[in-house]
Amino acid sequence: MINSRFFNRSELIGFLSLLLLLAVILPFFLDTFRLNLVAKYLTYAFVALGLVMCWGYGGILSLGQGVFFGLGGYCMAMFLKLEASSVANTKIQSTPGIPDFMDWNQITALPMFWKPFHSLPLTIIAILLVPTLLAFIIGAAMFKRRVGGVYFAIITQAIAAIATILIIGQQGYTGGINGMTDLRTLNGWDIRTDHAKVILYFFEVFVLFACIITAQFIRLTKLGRILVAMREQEDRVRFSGYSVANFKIFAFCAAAMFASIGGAMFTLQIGFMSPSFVGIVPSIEMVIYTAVGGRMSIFGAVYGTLLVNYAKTMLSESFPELWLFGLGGLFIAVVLFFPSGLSGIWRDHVARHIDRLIAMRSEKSKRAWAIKSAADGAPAE
Amino acid sequence: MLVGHQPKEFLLAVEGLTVSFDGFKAVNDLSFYVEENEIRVIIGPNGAGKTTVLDLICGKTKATSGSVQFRGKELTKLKENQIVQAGVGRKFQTPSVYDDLTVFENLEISYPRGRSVFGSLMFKRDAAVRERVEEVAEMIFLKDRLNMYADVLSHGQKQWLEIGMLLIQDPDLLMLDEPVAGMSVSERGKTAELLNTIIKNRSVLVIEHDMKFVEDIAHKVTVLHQGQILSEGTMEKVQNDPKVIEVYLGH
Amino acid sequence: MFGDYSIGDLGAIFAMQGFAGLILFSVYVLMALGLAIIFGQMGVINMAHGEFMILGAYVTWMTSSFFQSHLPSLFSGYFFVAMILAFIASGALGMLVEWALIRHLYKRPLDTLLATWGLSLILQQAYRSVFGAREVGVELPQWMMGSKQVTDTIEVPINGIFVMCLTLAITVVVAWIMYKSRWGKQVRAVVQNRVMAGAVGINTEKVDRYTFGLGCGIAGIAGSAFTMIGSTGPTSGQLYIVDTFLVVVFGGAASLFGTIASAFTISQAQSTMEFFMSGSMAKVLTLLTIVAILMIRPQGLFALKVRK
Amino acid sequence: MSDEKKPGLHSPLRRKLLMGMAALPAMSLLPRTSFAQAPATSAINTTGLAVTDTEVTVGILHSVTGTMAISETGSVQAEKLAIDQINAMGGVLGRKIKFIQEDGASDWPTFAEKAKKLLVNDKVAAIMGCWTSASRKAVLPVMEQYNGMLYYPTFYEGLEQSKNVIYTGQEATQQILAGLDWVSKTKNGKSYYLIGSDYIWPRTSMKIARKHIEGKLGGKVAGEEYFPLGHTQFNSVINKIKLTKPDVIYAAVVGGSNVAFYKQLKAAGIDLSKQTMLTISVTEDEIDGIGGENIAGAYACMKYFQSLDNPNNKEFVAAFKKMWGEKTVIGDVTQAAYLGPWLWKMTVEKAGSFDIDKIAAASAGIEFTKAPEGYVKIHPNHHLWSKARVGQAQLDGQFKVVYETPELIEPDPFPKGYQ
Repeated sequence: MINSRFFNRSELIGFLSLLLLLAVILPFFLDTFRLNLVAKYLTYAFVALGLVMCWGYGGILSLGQGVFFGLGGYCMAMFLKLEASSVANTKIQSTPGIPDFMDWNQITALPMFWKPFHSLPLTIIAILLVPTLLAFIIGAAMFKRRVGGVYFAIITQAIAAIATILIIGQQGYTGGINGMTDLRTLNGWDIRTDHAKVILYFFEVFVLFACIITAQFIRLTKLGRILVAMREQEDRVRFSGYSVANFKIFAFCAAAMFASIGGAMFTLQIGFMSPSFVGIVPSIEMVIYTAVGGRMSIFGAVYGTLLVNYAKTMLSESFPELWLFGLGGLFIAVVLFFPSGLSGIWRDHVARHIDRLIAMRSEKSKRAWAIKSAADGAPAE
Repeated sequence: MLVGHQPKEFLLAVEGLTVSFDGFKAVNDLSFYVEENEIRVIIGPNGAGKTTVLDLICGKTKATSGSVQFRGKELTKLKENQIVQAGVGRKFQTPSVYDDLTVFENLEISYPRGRSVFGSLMFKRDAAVRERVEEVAEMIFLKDRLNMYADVLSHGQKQWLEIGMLLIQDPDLLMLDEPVAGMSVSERGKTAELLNTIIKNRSVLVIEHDMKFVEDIAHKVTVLHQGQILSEGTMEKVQNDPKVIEVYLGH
Repeated sequence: MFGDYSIGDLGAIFAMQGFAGLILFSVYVLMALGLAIIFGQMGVINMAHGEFMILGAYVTWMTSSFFQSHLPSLFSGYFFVAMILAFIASGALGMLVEWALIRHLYKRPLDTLLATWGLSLILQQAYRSVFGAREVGVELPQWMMGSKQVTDTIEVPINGIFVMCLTLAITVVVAWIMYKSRWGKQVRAVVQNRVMAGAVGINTEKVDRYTFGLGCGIAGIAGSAFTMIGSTGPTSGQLYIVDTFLVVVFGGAASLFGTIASAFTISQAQSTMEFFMSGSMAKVLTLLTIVAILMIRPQGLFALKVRK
Repeated sequence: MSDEKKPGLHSPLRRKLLMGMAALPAMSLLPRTSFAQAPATSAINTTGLAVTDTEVTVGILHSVTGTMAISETGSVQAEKLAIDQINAMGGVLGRKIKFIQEDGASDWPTFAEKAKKLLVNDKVAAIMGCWTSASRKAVLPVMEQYNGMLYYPTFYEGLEQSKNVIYTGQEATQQILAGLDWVSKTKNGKSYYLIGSDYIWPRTSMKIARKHIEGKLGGKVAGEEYFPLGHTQFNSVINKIKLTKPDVIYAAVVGGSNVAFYKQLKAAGIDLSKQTMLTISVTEDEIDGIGGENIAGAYACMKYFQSLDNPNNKEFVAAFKKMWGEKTVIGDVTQAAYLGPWLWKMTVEKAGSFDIDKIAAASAGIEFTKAPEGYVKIHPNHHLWSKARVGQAQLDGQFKVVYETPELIEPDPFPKGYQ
């Protein structure tokens, strides 16, 4: 029976090996510096996960995920910045107690929209809701009018451009191009120490798996199947009595929320946030992580993100000039030769061999393996 | 669903329907009426506006003027999904099924429950759903293929699957756009048989070119030409109408 | 705001602002024409369009250096040679790219976006490796510099007039090619029904390749013209890509007239707003307005209403 | 060919030539330590930095890719030149300098990440690097947390001071005030039009400039405009300039926008030999892209120009061109980057240790008499005492120095009355 279980075999392998990799192998073998790098990569995995939902399943390519990533990151950063800008820490300013960049821009009182970020619960709510709300507004405006495909991609790209110019231009409120730097403590707990980094890493892995499971849950409900159906035959779904726009809005909002969580994690891990994550370039890079992993695969997205970023770090350490050639080539190769990304390679090459292997072994010792391979739920066909 | 329903004179009343694309009137001041449990076939040469009429009824195309009344509801003011929920089902000319889903899932999506975003999140595949899906699968000759992905089906099977997807919606008005086009002779026979079983208790609006097939099923035939009605009536009447012979059947 | 100026000054403001808007308009049209052909007619999203422009700019720079050192006597006319070379270079690269990359992706427009983005990264790094990371300056011949005094207060820059004339000429040629020539008819036939066009004997592959080449070639000319007003560096192309796409989409993708009209609207709006607020805010407001209008009217300003 | 790839120094002949040249200024400086027995590593490196008996590792951290590569190339070249020259005369405390170069990729977190890698994994003794304020702001917490030492070359907006950073460029007041005083006096500047790119450095600079113009000089600001980075259409602001007819255009437009800005000014008929233009963001590097003919006549206020007429600079320019090619030009920041390795070397030798804390403490008062800009001294606030100079751009892309402050200007990153 199809879909009778939460994970099929391939997904189970993907899930367990990812869990093993992130929760055991990497923390065990990497020093704190490298582990922190992995933590940074994983923040992008949240975005990639969201893109699987809205691009892979829903067929909606957003080139503005950086906006949501940035919003989440900025919300977190505002909280941390306020905590770092205590009156005691900012004695030398003309107005102590406000963030340094405000002081430099002759702002003498904390702006209204900053005030809620004194409170951690409100900040968390903002991280979850603000980007989702924005996505809802954009999505409602666009999908209700059947803007889709290429047009949606270009418009989201324009939104990313607008967001960047706004953040850079309004530096009294946002820190401008420098972003919000020098974030120190979370409710008094120093997030810069190696010890904290490790704890934050595990926290992030935990949240990531929570998101993966949520995404998998959504995928397995009828809603997940409707998304797939919509991508293939939008009109058929519409004339089966569904409001296609609402489902697209849902997928886009979910993607925005995942991206925002990733952004907040990024701020915690790296200790600052800047407009360079909001613009067009990072947004498109996040799409390529998803494409490399396989736009249809939840686990593929995470593996793809890790792989591309690892390659980026490695290449740019040893051959900085070559990095752009490598990344550009990767875009082209994925699109031309591996449209299903890593997960496609896994499915077409690796998984097939495993299936054959299992089949062969069960041929040989039919009785011994019969029970086990039935439990494995060998291919649905 | 229809049992016990107060019968009305007309199920569908199309009046003065007009749509123009940049000045070209694809459908021009069209009026016709469909009764309960009637099978109506629309025929006409290419470009007569047949598919556009279906598009207008189901909301895919917005009318420039005119009205479409379905059980007293004005359809031109509703959204597509609301029109479906009012009881109008539409099958497209080319088979539109979801290749990446199984036959079961294809049918299940059309099951009329959990159609909102959160409804579909909470949707449970309970016994009622299974039963109904299997029942319909039996009718459309796909019972043994429930777990196959739709992309491996033959063209005819896909047509049946789409008909099945409409069936499971249980619409009061079923609109079919060339249901037997591209089918083999044996498939046509089976399709006619299928249509004859599913038209019980509902009205059907069919576009078809295959005159043999039309003769088999039609209660009444409407002939469209250049967006207007050329002739209407029983097959016999239409076939003998000199206007019709001239523009359509004659060549 | 106006209190400080006399009536005469105000007249001059509006005249000169209008002219500034016209220059911006020409720039947008030059950028967008090539893209309107590639995106509007072929449905290919060419994110490397800016890099094709920059190739034209580099070709212009090389031509000017060549004339300076080898043919100084002919320097005043080098720009025309440079534009032709820029067209050929960008067009040839475009055809190569079409052959190697784009033709495999006609059925997947969103994937052309990703692939051409990859291409743009490669081209940027190639420019950096070949020409260096620093920006290069193109020296203009004497006759193109300076401005023409119209009245006491109104002056118009000569290179601005030149860009406008060039835009006009290219637009006329492109319109002729697309709407009057036999080849243009073939292009439109292929766009509307590829299979049918093939069946009636049009070599669709060739049409695709030349159409893409033409679009890229025009980008090359645009890049060449840009050396007069902007800078040429490996990443300069990226600055233009969003604006260019918005111009094309705002105009209604398939319509050349729409592209021109939208370039006019956007440029006038932006240059007028720039006068009353900071450049950053003017840009934000312009983009926001375009996005808002596109949300209300997604098909763009001038799209035909057709049965889909 | 990218500039960094030139293997110039690996030819033995060139190396000898360079050694000879570099030795000239250096001989007089530190004759003893260079040739004396090198002190034991354990004594001069108590915190586990990458110092061996023969080598010491430093980091070079600039953007080699991305939009900032344009600007940062010169700094990388200058730092490599300085390191080569120092090695040619015996290194630091008898140890040759080895460098690890990392690419910040014009991306601020990458800067932070690479800085951390250099400090934590490579244990470098110092980092020469960063260019934009944003990259420095990203790197600063890392430097402070892991106790590193950064030599930062760019003129910047001030409002910062750190134990772990030596600022070899000018803070805002050093660059702005003297230039404004000069232009107000010699050009009788009463009204000013301020134009900048839209980010923190131009905005902070303009804020200081406005206070100085309105408060100290009794002038007025005719207009203040900011444009997004990379903006290329300046016709509107040029029209406004034409209408308001300011005495002085004061510009802090950065990067590629400069090219468009000056070309369009010229095309609009604003003759910079008649209209006074004072910029704080155009060096010889930028003129390379703008073209001398488009900017000739404009004034720039910097601390260094390639054309400075002093023996230190002549040697420096010759060595630089020898290493990186005849055609390369040297701007203000490139020179400031060149100071970094030298200042570090002298500080280490004064402290007699590579330990960061000792270097930080020993920095104040370090003098570099052979600086191409003349003479610099490290202030206790870790900025440099330096002169301000005004140069006028010439057709050939060089500046003619027209004014130089008589005294060194004290660095004041938190200027009272200007905040």
